[in-house]
Amino acid sequence: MREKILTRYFGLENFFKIDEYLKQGGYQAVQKALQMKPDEILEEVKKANLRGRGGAGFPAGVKWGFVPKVDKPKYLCVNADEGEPGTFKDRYIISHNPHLLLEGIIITSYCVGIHSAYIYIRGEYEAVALRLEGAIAEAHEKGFLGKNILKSGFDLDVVVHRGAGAYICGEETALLESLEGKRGNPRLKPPFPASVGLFNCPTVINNVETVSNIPLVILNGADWFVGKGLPKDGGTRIFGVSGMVEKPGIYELPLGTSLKDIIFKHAGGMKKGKKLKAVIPGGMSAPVLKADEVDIKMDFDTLVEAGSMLGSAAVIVIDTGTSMLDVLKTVTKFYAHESCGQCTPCRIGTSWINKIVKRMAEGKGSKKDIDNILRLASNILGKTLCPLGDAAAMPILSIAKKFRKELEARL
Amino acid sequence: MIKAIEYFLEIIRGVVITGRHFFVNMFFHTLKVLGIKTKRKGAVTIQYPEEKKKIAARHRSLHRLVPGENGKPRCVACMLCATVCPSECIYIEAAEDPDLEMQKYPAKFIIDIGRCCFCGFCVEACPEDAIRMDTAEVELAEYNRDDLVYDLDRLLR
Amino acid sequence: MVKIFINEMPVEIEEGTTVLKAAEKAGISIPHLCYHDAFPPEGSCRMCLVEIEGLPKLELACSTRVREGMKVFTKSEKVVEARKGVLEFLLAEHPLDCPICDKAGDCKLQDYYDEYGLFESQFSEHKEKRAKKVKIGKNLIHDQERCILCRRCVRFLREVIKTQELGVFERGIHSSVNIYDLTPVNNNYSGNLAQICPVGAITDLDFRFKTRAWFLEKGESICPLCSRGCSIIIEYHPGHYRFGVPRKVYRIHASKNQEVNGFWICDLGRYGYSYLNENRLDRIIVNREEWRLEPVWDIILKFLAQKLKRLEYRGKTSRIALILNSWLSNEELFLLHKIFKTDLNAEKVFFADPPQEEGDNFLLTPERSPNNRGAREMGFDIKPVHSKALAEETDLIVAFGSFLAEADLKGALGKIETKVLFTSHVSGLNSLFDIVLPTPLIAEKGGSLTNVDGRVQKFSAVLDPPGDSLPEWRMLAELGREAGINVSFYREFTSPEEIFEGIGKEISFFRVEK
Amino acid sequence: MIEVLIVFIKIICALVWFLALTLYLADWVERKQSAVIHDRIGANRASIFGIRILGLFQPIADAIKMIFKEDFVPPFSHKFIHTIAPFISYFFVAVTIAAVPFGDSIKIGERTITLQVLDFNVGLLFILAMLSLGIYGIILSGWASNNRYSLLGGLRGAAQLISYEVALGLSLVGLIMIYPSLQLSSIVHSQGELLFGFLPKWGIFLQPIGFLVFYFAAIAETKRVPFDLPEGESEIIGFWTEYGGLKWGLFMMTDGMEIIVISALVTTLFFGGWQVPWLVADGFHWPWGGEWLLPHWVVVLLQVAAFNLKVIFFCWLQVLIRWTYPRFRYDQLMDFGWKLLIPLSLVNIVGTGIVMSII
Repeated sequence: MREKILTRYFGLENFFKIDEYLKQGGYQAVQKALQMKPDEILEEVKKANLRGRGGAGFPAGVKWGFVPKVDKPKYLCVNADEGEPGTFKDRYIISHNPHLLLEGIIITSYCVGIHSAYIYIRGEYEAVALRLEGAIAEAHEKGFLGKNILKSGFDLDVVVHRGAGAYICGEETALLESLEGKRGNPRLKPPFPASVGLFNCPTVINNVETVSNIPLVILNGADWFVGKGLPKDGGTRIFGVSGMVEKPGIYELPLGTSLKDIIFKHAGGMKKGKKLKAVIPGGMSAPVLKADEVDIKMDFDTLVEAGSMLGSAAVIVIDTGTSMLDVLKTVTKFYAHESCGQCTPCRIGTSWINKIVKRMAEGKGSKKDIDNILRLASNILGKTLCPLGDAAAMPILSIAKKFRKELEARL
Repeated sequence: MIKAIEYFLEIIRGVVITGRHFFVNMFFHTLKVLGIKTKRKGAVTIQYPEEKKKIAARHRSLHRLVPGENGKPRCVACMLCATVCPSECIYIEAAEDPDLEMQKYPAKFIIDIGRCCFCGFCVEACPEDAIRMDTAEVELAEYNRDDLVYDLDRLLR
Repeated sequence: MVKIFINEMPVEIEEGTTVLKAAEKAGISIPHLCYHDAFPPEGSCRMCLVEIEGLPKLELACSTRVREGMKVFTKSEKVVEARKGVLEFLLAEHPLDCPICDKAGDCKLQDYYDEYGLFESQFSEHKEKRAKKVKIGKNLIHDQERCILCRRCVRFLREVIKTQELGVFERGIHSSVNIYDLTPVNNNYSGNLAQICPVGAITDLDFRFKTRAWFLEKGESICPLCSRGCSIIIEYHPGHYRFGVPRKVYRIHASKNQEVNGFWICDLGRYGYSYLNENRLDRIIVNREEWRLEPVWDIILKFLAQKLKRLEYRGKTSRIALILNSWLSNEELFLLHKIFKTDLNAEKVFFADPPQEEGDNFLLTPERSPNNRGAREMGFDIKPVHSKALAEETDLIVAFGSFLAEADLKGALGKIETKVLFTSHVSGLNSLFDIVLPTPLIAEKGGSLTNVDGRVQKFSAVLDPPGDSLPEWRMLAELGREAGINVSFYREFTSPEEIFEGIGKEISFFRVEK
Repeated sequence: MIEVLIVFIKIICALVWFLALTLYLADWVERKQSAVIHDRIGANRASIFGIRILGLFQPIADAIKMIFKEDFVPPFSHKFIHTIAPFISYFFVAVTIAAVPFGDSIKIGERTITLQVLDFNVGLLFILAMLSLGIYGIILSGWASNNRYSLLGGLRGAAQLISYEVALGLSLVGLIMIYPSLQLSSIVHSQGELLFGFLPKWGIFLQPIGFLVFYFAAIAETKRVPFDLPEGESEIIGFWTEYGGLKWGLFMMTDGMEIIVISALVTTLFFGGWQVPWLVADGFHWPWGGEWLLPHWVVVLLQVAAFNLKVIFFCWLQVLIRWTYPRFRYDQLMDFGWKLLIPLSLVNIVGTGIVMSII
């Protein structure tokens, strides 16, 4: 059962243009939503069990419900800072179907009572950003954005903000800091952004994919949406498969699809002559799975039980020809480079581990070094200000634990 | 009574022992005066200014400041020696080192040998191995107390 | 009030307090580097992690607020392990040159290592190389290698002074604190940066390498350099007799005083301590040889009392002139008022204070003397020295302090028969007066001062006064007794506290509510 | 006139002998002997133009040093007594030598000169009296210093000397009973006789207990280790604490002279004085028959040499004892004197009396 709901029209030419989109029945969800009361929309979203697609999997409806009813401007930030290595779903959504995102933004804003929304897009996505800006301009023209949307009396402005290329700005509070024009450092939580966020105002932060799912929920109803996925976990998921498979790319599949199926059925199996060695199931920050662990359902809870996580659902496939030490080296180098330097364990821990791994790759390592890496990574895990520390520690820990023999062989 | 006899016996023994020392030593002294060479000497004394005993490697003698590669003292003026010194005989004044890599150097380093008790704590405390007590200099008498206050130039060697 | 349990010890604490403060109140110290009472928590050092029952992760004590029934463990195995881990990270990139670091001795990192660390180093890589001597301000040197990026300095400039000269540059392991585009920290509060730095990263050029922290003795006093009356900590070395090194004040730190100066003092007060060290007068000088006075306090006091008595007997007390200043404490001003105004009815009372300068809107006030308000409340009319009025019909002049202009006095003093000066410093004035008596400074005696807001603050002696110096209050009480005009009144004044009680009985402003 | 001259010459000779012996026995020998006992070398640095000869110049150097040291009189002391005390000590020891016979008599031309400054008929009493008077020097020096430690030392000295004075006197009673004379020359002459035809009739053979008591008491009289309670360097520092320079030197010389006086007394009273066994005025008369005749001057020379050798031996013995034993405790000292020496000497007197009455 492979039904595309989000990526249904991705193949169509010029689908990103508003005319083509309207032809396929676009912006109907907005029209429907604007006739509903915000509370009804919130109920519907809550019922749909739409969980955040950014990585943490926090239910979107619950998040919106946290926004206090205060006399302060509220903001929506759409997190399009897709920095996780292996993840590229948001780029596809924005470049193929920007209006779906805009639709979602309008509905969300209407639901929470927001009049300005920001899309924080990754600096490297230049073409994507341009396309998004074009789409916004088109929407303005057609009256879906700006003052008095569809004569409902609801105002909304959407601004595209381009990041400067820091991984940390994908973290919600760092994203806010960056949006405010400051250095992209994460903030101390609590207070959570839902109460004190952008410019000290209540702020909703959602992933592109999450927001893009909203119109589908509104248009088709929560029950239909839940039916597309698991009871606790509504809707489909876009899996971005990369690595040594025949057909890398994005695959929209219901949650709970087996990882084995994703690799061997949908992505066309391993490349010729290559053998599966390991899979990173949810972006680089997810703990690695060994080849004998791939027969697993891909949903939030099952993966957590298996000691990994779904994250951004970016499946990275590693073959036997790739040395895990090189994988480790890439991982540590990435995190050491991207650590913002604010809190101690992440700033020094990642760079320290990177130094050790680099030395090991030069053949100057010892068995003690692997113990050291394990110890240091567990010292980072859970002790940092923002999840970047955990994101760095988890893959390192899993690689060092599961492939210890291989690492030792390379010493 | 027996105790009293023992007491007297001991008294006599004492005289016998000292007397034996006297006669034996006297015999060798006499041989020496007569010019007859023997291996054994009549005394264990060293005739100090002429003959000097070899100072052991671990002996704590006069301090010195070890020079570094550039000839300046290795000392970094951390004042740990002055801190640990039980007789408070070390006085250091630090100054900023013009070298950007270095922190400070001793502008003044004074040891008042007159106060020093040669405990060697300064040597143990030094993190840079910059002060040592291995000069084998033990003749430190002066006619004036102020001459016993040694400064950097005197200590650097 | 909520009840929480810290290490299973019940603590009653106000709602909204952080766990760190609650623990502090209960006498349990939780290590912290980036947290400072003056700023909101930042949570970047990760040293204050504590275990809270029911929470899966360790929480930050500096930002977590107390909840009813919360159970906090500050020394559990998990917590200690976490702290060890954080310390290990900090020390991995921190140069281990404590012996030459100026902060050694009052460095928090050193203390915490002593408490939690003491492990063997596993760090076999090279430490990052960074600039060791960055001059970030007129008095500040920043050692980027020692910096642990607690960002207290950045936050101080951002949140307290609001000049924002410092920022964090680069990211990750290469992060470093630095100044923006060659604009150094040159505000009047830059010295505080060196004080709040928990490690030896920001050091004070004024103190740098002069001595070691553990050689210094310290005591709390009040800054006399403006009328704000900030609480300060004076750190001094008692002197090295054998090497001819005298007692010397090495630095001044701000002391915490929420009502007056918070946690800060200005650079004027911080670096202007040389008056304590230099040019001190330490003996009594008698310039009139024909009087045959031995330079001993008792004899001089008897001589002065005799003079006063004689003038009173002849009814010539109006021929007494008095030059005071606002560096005198409330007690001394009170005694002076009593003796010369009430008892002797002297009319020529002048004030010689250091000239007013510009203040800033934070702590520094335009008046550069500590007790101007006190003098006014005491009933003195603050007039500057009028040399013409001074010179006419004056038999005895008693002057205090070294803020008198030498040139103005030269002509005026010629005709006066007896001239007495109380001063703490050697200056050109000393030859103009017949008797010069050494006095201690604020840091060297006890008493109280009234600051610009009318707040009366007591202080006690930190340093020993040099040589023959005798506190003015003691000398004045003695003089009051010796002069014999109102003996029983002066008899009970044997300490500043007793005098202060005496003031309270007479002037309502100084009355202490009981 | 010539008599006076002769006495004068005798005095000079005696004093020179005394001084030389004091310097070299009490100073050089003591230093050297203690060194040899200790496996050391002893003072050998004093030199004249680089010539050292076993440190024989050391006593001279010591003397020069003491002469040139500051003559310090402490304030608050009694200046006159403080100054006079060492002289009293010195004087009373020095005069004792007048009664000691150095030899028999020498015939020069017509004149017979006794080798003794003055041949007292109460010589023994004179010596004992003079030795007792020496206490004054000690007490006065201790008192005049106005120092508690000095006074303690002086009082201890007085107590000790008075205690041992008794034993000293009593131990000689037996001897006086045997040689019924107080004249030292007569006692020495008596010791020239033979006992059983071959044994010289020396005091040691007739009065062994008397000798022991006398010798111990005499050592105690010299205030030297192990009887140096008045000085007691480790506890009270002694009666001469406040003395320096030549005055202290006088005390030291008194000390040295006392050794010699005691040795001379022991020699004279118990070891035949100048007597050489079997040597009579014209030569040796061996007990197994036969004789070896010698000229008069050789005999005199032998006798004087014998006396000196005996004195030197006893000096040596005293120095050996001094460098062998530790000091007595004060109560032990008193016990030794009062509870051992005095009863022993009394027993000796009674025993001597009984034996004499039987024979």
